[in-house]
Amino acid sequence: MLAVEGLTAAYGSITVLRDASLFIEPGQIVTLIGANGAGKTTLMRSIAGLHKPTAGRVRFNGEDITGLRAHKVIRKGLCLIPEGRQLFSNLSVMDNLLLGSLGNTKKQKKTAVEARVEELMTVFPRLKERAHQLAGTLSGGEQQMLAIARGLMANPRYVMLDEPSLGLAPIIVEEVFSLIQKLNKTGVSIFLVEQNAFAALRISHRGYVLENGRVVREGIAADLLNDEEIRYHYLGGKAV
Amino acid sequence: MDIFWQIIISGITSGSIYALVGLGLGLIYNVSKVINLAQGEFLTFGALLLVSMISFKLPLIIAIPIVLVIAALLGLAFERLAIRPAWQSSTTVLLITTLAVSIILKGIAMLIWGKDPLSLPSFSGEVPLKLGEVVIATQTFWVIGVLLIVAGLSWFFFNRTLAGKAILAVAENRDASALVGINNRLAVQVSFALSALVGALAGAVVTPITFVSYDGGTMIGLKGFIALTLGGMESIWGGIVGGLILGLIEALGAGYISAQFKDLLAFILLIMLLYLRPAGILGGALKKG
Amino acid sequence: MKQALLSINDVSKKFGGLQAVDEVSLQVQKGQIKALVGPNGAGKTTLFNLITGAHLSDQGTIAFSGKDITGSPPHKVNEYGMARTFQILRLFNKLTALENVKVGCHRWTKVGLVHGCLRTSVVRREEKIITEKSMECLERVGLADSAHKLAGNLPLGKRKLLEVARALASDPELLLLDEPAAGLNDKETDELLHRIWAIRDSGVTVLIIEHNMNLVMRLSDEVAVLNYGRKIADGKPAEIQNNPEVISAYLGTGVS
Amino acid sequence: MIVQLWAKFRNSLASWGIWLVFGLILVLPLVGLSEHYISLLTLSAVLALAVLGIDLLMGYTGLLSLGQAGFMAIGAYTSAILTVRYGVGAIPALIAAQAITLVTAVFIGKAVLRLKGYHLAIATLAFSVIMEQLLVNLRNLTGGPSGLAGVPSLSVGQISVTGGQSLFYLCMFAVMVAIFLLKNLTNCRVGRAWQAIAGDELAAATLSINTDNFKLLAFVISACLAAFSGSLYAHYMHFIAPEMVGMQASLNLVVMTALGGAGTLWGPLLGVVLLTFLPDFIAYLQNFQLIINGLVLLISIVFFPGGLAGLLTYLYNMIVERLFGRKEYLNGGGTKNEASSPVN
Repeated sequence: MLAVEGLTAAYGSITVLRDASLFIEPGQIVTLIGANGAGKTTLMRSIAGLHKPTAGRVRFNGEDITGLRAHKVIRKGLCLIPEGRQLFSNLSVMDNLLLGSLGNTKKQKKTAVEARVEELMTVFPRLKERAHQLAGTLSGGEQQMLAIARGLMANPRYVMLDEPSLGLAPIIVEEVFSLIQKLNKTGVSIFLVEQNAFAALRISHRGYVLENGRVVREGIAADLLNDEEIRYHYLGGKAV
Repeated sequence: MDIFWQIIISGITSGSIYALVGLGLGLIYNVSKVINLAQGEFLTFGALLLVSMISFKLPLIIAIPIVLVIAALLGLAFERLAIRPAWQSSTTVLLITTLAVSIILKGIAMLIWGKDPLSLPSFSGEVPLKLGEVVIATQTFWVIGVLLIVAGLSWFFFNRTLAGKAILAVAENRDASALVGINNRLAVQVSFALSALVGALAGAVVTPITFVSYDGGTMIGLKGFIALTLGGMESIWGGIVGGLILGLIEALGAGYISAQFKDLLAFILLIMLLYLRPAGILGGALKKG
Repeated sequence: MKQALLSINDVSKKFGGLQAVDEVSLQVQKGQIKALVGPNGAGKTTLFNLITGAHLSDQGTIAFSGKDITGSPPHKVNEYGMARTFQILRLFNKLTALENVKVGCHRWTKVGLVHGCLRTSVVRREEKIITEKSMECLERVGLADSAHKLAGNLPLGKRKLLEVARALASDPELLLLDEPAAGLNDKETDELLHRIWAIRDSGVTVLIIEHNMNLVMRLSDEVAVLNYGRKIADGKPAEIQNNPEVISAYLGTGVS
Repeated sequence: MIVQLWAKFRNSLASWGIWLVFGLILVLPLVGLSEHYISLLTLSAVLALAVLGIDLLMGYTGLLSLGQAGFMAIGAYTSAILTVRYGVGAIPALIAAQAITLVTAVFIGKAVLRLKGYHLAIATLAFSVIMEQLLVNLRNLTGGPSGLAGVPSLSVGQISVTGGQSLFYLCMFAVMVAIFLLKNLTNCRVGRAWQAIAGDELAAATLSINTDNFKLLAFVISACLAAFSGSLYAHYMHFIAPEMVGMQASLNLVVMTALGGAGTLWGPLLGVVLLTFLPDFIAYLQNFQLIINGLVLLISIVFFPGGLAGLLTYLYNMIVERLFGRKEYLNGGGTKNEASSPVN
């Protein structure tokens, strides 16, 4: 279980996350929605160890991982696939995947790493075709797939995805969402930040709404989905 | 024609030194975005340490590894004591931090080895090799050999080992590298240690050719910076390519135009290149790796 | 039909393989508040950058007050009468709030080197006017009491308003606001709404990028919607709200 | 009431303090300061002009130039060559030096100011090295590596400023005028434009500031100050050699500026004085001098990015806080170092 308790984070003197609490139970998909600048990315970065929170706790499987640096957080089995993919675009697809294996809990044998690459290549056949191309030459959709695959190389039990559908064509977005569901069925818990709120909530168990750095709503995804309030926030007025 | 080959050989020799300094600078720059103005001092220390080791009657085969180990430790200490405290600062502050370190290192060198220039006998005898009319000092082979070995090892490290690729990953995207489990701080430390080691190695092999004194590193460090800028700062290989080109141009300029103006030529070339192609020769075309 | 204040025709911009803005045409009429909305990555900020000269467009023309300004550098664009704010704030953090706004007065002030060095009466008079004008701009966004604080130390909400004040100081005819409400709470957002109305009422035309649809619907006279770099709708807020293409762009196509 | 009075006093202190210090320095020779220290103060004043130029670039406009001594060289050598070789008067020579610098700075500025950060630093440094090399190699004109000796004292018409106190007062006067002008300039539209460019170039441009022109203006003013400093330097030393105005000198000037605290006009002056006097005070530690210089620079730059000026401002604020039990900052709302931009 991943639990965030009263997390507060700031950049310089500017607080962007205030006393945020939420939890993700094993096997669930949980979506966090909210407007731009609400603090979603900061929340994820704080959990993943890229940003030091000023107050609050992050507990992962009972262990306090608050303020642990990112390269150690991934070794606990908690992986962030960041906004905008953040691939190593000057390295090959294969190298990106191999580097992903560094995040494993224990040092992997070469054969184990290769087996894992093979396994992921069957999930993402297009990456196999392009294994020796530079990551920067892939299309947007392929890059997103590679980012996810790179994260999965570490065999994480919990995966956080920050805006995985950003800038992708609708058909690819559907593919990404079905992939997330598949992944979840294999027992991986998912924490999702999405602009595409309704699509995200449709595949989620639970959801949270973040506003101005605070968690203002939480609940079963289906309830949020039918909530006039949420529609109101995203489309304005109640005319829809 | 003989003069031409003589010039080419001398150009490649000094170019190899610039290349080694440029490689070290480029490594640090790409991993930590710091331009290290103390890179030339690594070379000075390598040279002067070797002079001391030899004066203790240590054979080269033992002396050089000791020098390299000390240099690597020096690089680590540099990173820990000067760079890490200033980590969050602006480009200007970081640049001046390395400038301060270069002054301190010069001061230490002066204290230990004095102000007089020192030199060493050639590693394999003073009798030069003659190819027709072209005369080649044996130390030249050492210098070029070291560059070839270092370049080869670097190629292997960055293209064939996961550790090398991890360093390239840090150079490209620090957030992403941390997220896949790479310890960025360790990568920065490794880059400083390797860079100091390469610099010291360059110093060790060049000493028999030129005299080295406590403040001789500044100019060579600058030449390395020019080499890196010529080749392209964003590439690990920029320093090597730029260094060789710089050495050749200097030698050709000195041979065919005027020996007095060889430094001038290098710097004018730099300004012209920055004006025409700020990303350097390799810029964009061939990136990291 | 009267001539539009800002008229964009078939403008496109490609970054690498990504078509960020794709043949967008857009008109802003004098005196109106027009909103530009769309999901993240739809090309709204890129369009702003093309209008204000921060990027060069690959094709198309941009006209302001009937004058072709395609390809003008940013400082010219401001001189013509357009001022903007930024989504990721670009304040001068080491200057005070007042000094930030004073920089905004650059467009209509004249003092040069000689007068500046000697601090002649010309300078003193101009500085007095600048200070008054800047304080007035700070008051217009409600920041008068933060005038002497460093911009970098203000909380996010105030920093956003400070950028608006700084843009206003250049006396623009057209004000471009890039997500001014992002990160503001409901009360601040409501306040912002009234301030933007007041700015419009003072004769400034406003083009605004905003995610907060609630704000957009109340605020604007017209709304244009971008998706994947293309304009998919343009019209009155009520029409936009009921446009099926817009709804699907926003809520996402159903995936079950 | 007391607080208000204090605030008033403090504000006037901030604007008048620098003149107060100048006043104190000006009376020093009258109360019997030794020739030696007067001479060091004169040297500080000469170098201060060049350092003020760097401060304008580095502290106000955010441009890192490592080539300032190259312009000092133009000033020093134009003055020296014209007075020594052609018997031109010191003042016409100085004016000629300024003219040559103006033209050179415009050309160099147009070429290098397109560059940013490290590229600008190396390009300006290259300019400095090129100048040094030219001075070494154009022997017929410059006297080569051994330099030019016999530069006459500065003279205005029949009045000759032979050195000692008169030269001291002249140089101090020059610095005070420079400070006065720069203070005015940085406090009006022009100075704000520079600071805006340092803060955020794109934002500055979207506010009608023609960034290319303003950067060039700062560069040219800075170069002219350096050349002026160079001219005085040649007259002060009666001698000029390439390494006095070479690459190392360029670096030293930047070190002085950074150590003192770029972005305040008075900070860099502290840097100049400290680094001019330090070698004298610790002469018995001669062998350690480089190490001490380096350590002082390292510690001040790493721990006080505002340099000595930042440190003193911090101490001043702390004392005020202790004495009056309340927070009071010159700029309001916290120290400058806290400013950082939010990312989300």
